[in-house]
Amino acid sequence: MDILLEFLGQSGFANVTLGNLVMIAIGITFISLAIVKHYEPLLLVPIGFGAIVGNLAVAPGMSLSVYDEGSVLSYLYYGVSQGIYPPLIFLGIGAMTDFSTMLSNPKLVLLGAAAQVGIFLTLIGALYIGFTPAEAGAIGIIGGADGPTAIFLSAKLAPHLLGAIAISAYSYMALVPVIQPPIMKLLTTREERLIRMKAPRKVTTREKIMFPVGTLIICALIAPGSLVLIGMLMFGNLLKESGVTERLAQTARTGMIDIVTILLGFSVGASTQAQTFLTPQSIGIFALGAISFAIATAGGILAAKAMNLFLTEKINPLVGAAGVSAVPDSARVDQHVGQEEDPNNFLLMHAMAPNVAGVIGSAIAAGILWSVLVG
Amino acid sequence: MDILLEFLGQSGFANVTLGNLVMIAIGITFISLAIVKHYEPLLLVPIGFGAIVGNLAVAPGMSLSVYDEGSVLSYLYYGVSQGIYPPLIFLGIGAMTDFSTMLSNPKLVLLGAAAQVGIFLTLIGALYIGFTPAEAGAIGIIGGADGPTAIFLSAKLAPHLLGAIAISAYSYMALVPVIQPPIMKLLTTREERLIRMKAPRKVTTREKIMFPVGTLIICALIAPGSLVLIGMLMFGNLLKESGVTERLAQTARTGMIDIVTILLGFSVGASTQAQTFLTPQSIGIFALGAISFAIATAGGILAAKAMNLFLTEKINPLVGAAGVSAVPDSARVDQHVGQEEDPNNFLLMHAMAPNVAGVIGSAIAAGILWSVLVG
Amino acid sequence: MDILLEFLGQSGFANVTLGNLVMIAIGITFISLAIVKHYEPLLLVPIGFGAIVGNLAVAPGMSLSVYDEGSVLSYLYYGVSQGIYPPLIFLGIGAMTDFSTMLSNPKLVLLGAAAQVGIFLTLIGALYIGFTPAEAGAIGIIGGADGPTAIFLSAKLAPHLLGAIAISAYSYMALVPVIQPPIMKLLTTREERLIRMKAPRKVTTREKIMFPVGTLIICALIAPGSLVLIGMLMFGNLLKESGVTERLAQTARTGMIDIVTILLGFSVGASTQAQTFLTPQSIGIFALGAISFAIATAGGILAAKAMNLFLTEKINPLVGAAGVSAVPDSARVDQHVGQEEDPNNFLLMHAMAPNVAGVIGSAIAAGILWSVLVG
Amino acid sequence: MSIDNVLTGHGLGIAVTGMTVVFAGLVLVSLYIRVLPRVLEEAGGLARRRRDRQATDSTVVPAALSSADPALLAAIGYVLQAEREHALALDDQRITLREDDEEQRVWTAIGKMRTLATRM
Amino acid sequence: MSIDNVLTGHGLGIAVTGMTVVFAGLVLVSLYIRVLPRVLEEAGGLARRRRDRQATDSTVVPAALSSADPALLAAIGYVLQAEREHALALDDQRITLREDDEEQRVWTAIGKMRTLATRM
Amino acid sequence: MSIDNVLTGHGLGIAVTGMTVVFAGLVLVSLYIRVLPRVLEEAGGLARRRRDRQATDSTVVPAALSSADPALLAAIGYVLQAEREHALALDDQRITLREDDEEQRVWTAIGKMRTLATRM
Ligand code: NA
Ligand code: NA
Ligand code: NA
Repeated sequence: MDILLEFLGQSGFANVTLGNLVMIAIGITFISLAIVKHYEPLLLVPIGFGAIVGNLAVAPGMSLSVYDEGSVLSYLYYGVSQGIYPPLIFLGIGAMTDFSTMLSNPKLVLLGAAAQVGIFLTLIGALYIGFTPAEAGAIGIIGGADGPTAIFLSAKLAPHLLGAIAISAYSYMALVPVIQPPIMKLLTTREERLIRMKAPRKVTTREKIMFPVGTLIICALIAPGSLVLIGMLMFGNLLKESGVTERLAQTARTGMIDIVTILLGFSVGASTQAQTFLTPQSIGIFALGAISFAIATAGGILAAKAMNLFLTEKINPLVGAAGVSAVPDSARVDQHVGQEEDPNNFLLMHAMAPNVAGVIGSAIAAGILWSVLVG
Repeated sequence: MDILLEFLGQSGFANVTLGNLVMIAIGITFISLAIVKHYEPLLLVPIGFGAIVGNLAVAPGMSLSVYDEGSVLSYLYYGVSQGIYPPLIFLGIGAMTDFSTMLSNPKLVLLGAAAQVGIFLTLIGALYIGFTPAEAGAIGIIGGADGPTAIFLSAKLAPHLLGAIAISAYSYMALVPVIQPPIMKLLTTREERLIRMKAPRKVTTREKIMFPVGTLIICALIAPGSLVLIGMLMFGNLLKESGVTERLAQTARTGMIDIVTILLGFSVGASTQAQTFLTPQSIGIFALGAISFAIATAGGILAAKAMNLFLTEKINPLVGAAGVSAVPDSARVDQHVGQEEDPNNFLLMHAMAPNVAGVIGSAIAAGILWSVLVG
Repeated sequence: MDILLEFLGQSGFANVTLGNLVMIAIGITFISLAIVKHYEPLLLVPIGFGAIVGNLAVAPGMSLSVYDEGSVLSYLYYGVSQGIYPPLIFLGIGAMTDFSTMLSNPKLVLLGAAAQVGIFLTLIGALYIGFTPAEAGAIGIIGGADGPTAIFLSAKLAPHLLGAIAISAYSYMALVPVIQPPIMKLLTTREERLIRMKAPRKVTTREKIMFPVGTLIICALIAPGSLVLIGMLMFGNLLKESGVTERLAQTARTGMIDIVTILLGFSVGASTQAQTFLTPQSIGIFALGAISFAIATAGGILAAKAMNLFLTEKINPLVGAAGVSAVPDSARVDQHVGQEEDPNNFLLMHAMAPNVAGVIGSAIAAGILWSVLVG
Repeated sequence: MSIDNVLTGHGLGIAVTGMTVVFAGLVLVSLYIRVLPRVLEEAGGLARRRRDRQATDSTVVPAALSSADPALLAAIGYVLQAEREHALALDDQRITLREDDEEQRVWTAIGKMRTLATRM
Repeated sequence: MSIDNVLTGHGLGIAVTGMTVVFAGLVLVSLYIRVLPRVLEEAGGLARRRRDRQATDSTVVPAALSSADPALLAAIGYVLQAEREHALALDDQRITLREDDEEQRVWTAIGKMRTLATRM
Repeated sequence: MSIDNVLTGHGLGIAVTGMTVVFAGLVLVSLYIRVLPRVLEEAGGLARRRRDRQATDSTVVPAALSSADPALLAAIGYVLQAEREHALALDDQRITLREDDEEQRVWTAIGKMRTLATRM
């Protein structure tokens, strides 16, 4: 009888807090949004389920949670805390990304740079609120709209905020179809939204092969901290484009990225224990994250409008919003908003250029923040 | 010449013991059973070959075996000794299991609980023989008829017995078609074996989606130690049923579980070095394991007969035997024995309900034993 | 402004040396050879790209390179430095290799032994030049013409030379079609090259199943150090031939070997930082490597000629050259050279026998060197 | 070998606790899955309309057939199985773009996006 | 909450540095990919002859179609997509033997080598 | 550079030992695979009856064809190859249920079990 009572004292009924129940509810919400609304299901389902598991991992004296040494979850979380999973995700993304539209639209690359202003203004905002510089840098990267990059930088600069930053980044990425359209309509005129862009030119195989090598060298020289992320992204892309390593590219973009996605999503979710997650800091992070996405969107649009002052072939400023990354949702939102004005205007292929450039831009920004702010 | 002599001193001819040869013969037997009899080949082939390798890893002064620090086998074994592989196997199993039959037969779930009596009676038997409580718990779990669960719990409670427990569990799981039928016939009448059960009702997608989430919460609250195993099982199942994460489920149930199965089977096999495996303890473990399976089978059948006292729609007590787990062999045995009496009686789909419930039951039992017996 | 200047001080422009640029150029050359010439693309592309990444990982104060503790690359390199990747590659190779031709030509196995003379003569040469015995052993293994074996042994005997040895081994394996033909023509007469060999007999499934088990036992008894490599090779082959574990074999030869190949190639490449790679030692290693390949080729051919003195059914000595391994390039070269004399002479299937025997021979040689030279 | 070992090791207490908790857990699971369809039924008004297209029935053999000719059963089972595997094979190719409207056809037209669609 | 935090944390300096470097990086990438086709054009004489067979164009929809009927676009896109996936599926099976000549047919004839072809 | 290094490092001893052991190992392997078919032949009475259905021959080109027309050889090789790959693709789908009897058809009829069949 003693054993039963003692056992019950360890059970979840005795140890789960209200905060844990809140987090479990949030996990269920994530899963529901993924299933019902189809928001980023490949991430929200693992993160949501991980959050449920993590908030049930509260038995005293048992090694269960990601923070308990020797627990299974702690081993799975190791790839997050050491920043190993994000580059492997980037490998797979590189192996599935066709950079053709960007290669045929070099000037649209600049829109992917402009949108990174969200990162740095958010950093200033986070400093203002009282976060330390390292924390502020990690929070700013939410504006990069790139989950793996956010996790990678948080692991380096502010591991204690990693859960909140990752959840914030993925939440807003899932909400891109909700967040971006009003800002896009606010900052553009109907005439601008009606602009049609010239179809991109053909891109040769040789260009596609030389692109990853050159881009890696440029980015790594200018921002060494971006080496691992961009290195893996470009490595994956070279495997895809080389024409002689298709079987490696195929594995990188299927089995390998799937395995890493499962482990990353689940263990990031499991790290959101109420005890460390439900803090005032997290609320600040979520607020700053929303601002960050808005600024980034505006930055991309305004940059497009600014470029139009000098260009004869005008850019539809809607594609600027795709510079935030959040590939490919953000580009699809551009297309959608554009078609509200003109159903025959196909912006998607144009929007993909700033979209993928934004991934590179965020990785460079992460590299800078890492080298400037690290210990 | 000195070098040659010295080298020969290190060679296998000088160091392989009779015990090693016995273990190698056992490994070959496992492989033969898998190939000729088709007994659990996905496990017996890796375990058998691993046993051959492990018992050849005996050169003094070289770091070869799973027990030698820094050896390749020790790295592969790490996933066993830290209990990492079993939850990943459960992830894949969840992603390949259809819980429909269980969802449409809630009362059959209880049979999966009753069969766990094998675990706890075996624990008492093991204590009686002289094993420590922790060892006894790990040995009892053999009656759960679930390889990953047995490995997970042994790694926590009695790592020094892990090899014997795992081999015992997998051996008897492979022998389910031999062990169960006599017990089933002994404990049931011909009339009982002739009972036909009503076809299960339809199960909706929504039920299938809500099942893994609810089940996880219930099990983890009541037995926190089962969190990781049931968490992964239900996570895999949610990936399968959500309808929006099929590519992750597909990888979890193919490439990912295959890789983990290869590594787990091989390294468990390699851990069975004669020097640590051929002990009187191992003989005790095998004897207790056989008893455990028999009791579990009887427990399931008797529980079904007991339930029939209160039910108007009778349960065919044969399906109770499937409560031991050993999915799906045990359910197939039920079908087979039932058809010996009535070739048109299809028990299989009914037997799957206690069968998968038994997996959950064993994981709960493992969670309880872990929390009661650890440290 | 200070921050910008400080940042620039960390950037690649300030830290990349001429040596790094040379290595980057070598990396690009590897990739080009793979794409244009189709030389071993599955390895040269990852190694080449890894070399570019590794030589850009030079920012002071940041943990980037494979040699920096805690860096992502260091985690990926762990599988190289601990010798974990090579056995996993061998698992996949075993699962894709059909040993039928060898099983039907037992005497050709000896040619795979003879070619290993390249390993041991190179060891003597390396000692002569001034390398330590352990280093000399690791360098000698280049003559085994087997990348994973070379990496495995170097990790054990001379980790500081691993990059140079691996690059040398893979370079010469890629250059087999250039290196071998002149030696083959020099050492054989036109009459010898015209010899036609009898078609091999049929091989039964049972032979194929018993082959991996027996071979493992023989090799591990005689050279315990070869246990892990040959164990995994034969394990993969048993998974393939057993007929009951096809899904495991399929994963081992696709997703699993692809993932390991990506990680191994990339991280071996990334270990070739100019700072540790561009040394006089490396030049010595490359020179010895070339000699090693030449001796191995000659050894195989001369052994075939020697055997012909005793045989009534003559062996075409060209197939002796395949004993170096470099599967399957080396066997294809034999076929090609043979067809220059007689377009209807199909040596390929005969050459595969010494070719795969050479893999086993090199692994045995590695096992011997490990046990004789370690510690 | 002694009954003392069992008593010292709290064998009976553990066994009773264990079986109690295992039964408690599976009884709760059993109740949960028994209650689930009714709860979904009642709470389902809103959700049902939204998701009617998706809610496909499971492939459980319907009651009326349960005592039918085994050959017929086998045939039906085979077809269900085959269709399911076919569906699975297709699923494998499926991506996570929303599949719900006009919009989709346009994405397809572009023929560029597919590979990016599953991006994180 | 204070502007002092921003100043102490070098917030402005980091932001300016950051945006400068990000722009510098992407401007360089932009220039690189703008220059790339011309460089390849000029340097390509030799390489082009060698690799004419390989250089296939990307599947970007040609300019003339960009304002055409969307249904047509969709149809073309669909076909391109389907062909590409088909090619991918085949690629999956492809191995790394050199595919360039007579020789190849012979290897195939042997029917033994395929599995070894992707060996390290 | 000196021969002393070789002597001090036991270079010759290692080389001789090495070649001896490598040859010993591969001679044993060679003997093993030479003896194997005869042993199986003799010991195979019992096993052969049991496994007759399974023992398929390998796809080695039979002796009579070895000097035949190369085009014929190529054609045969191609067919063998294609069949083998087809078989492989099927294998991929195969599961580990015993495939030996009536029983099997029933399992298939249920259409539920397949995914569980490869469970541990
Ligand atoms: Na971005
Ligand atoms: Na069980
Ligand atoms: Na070799």
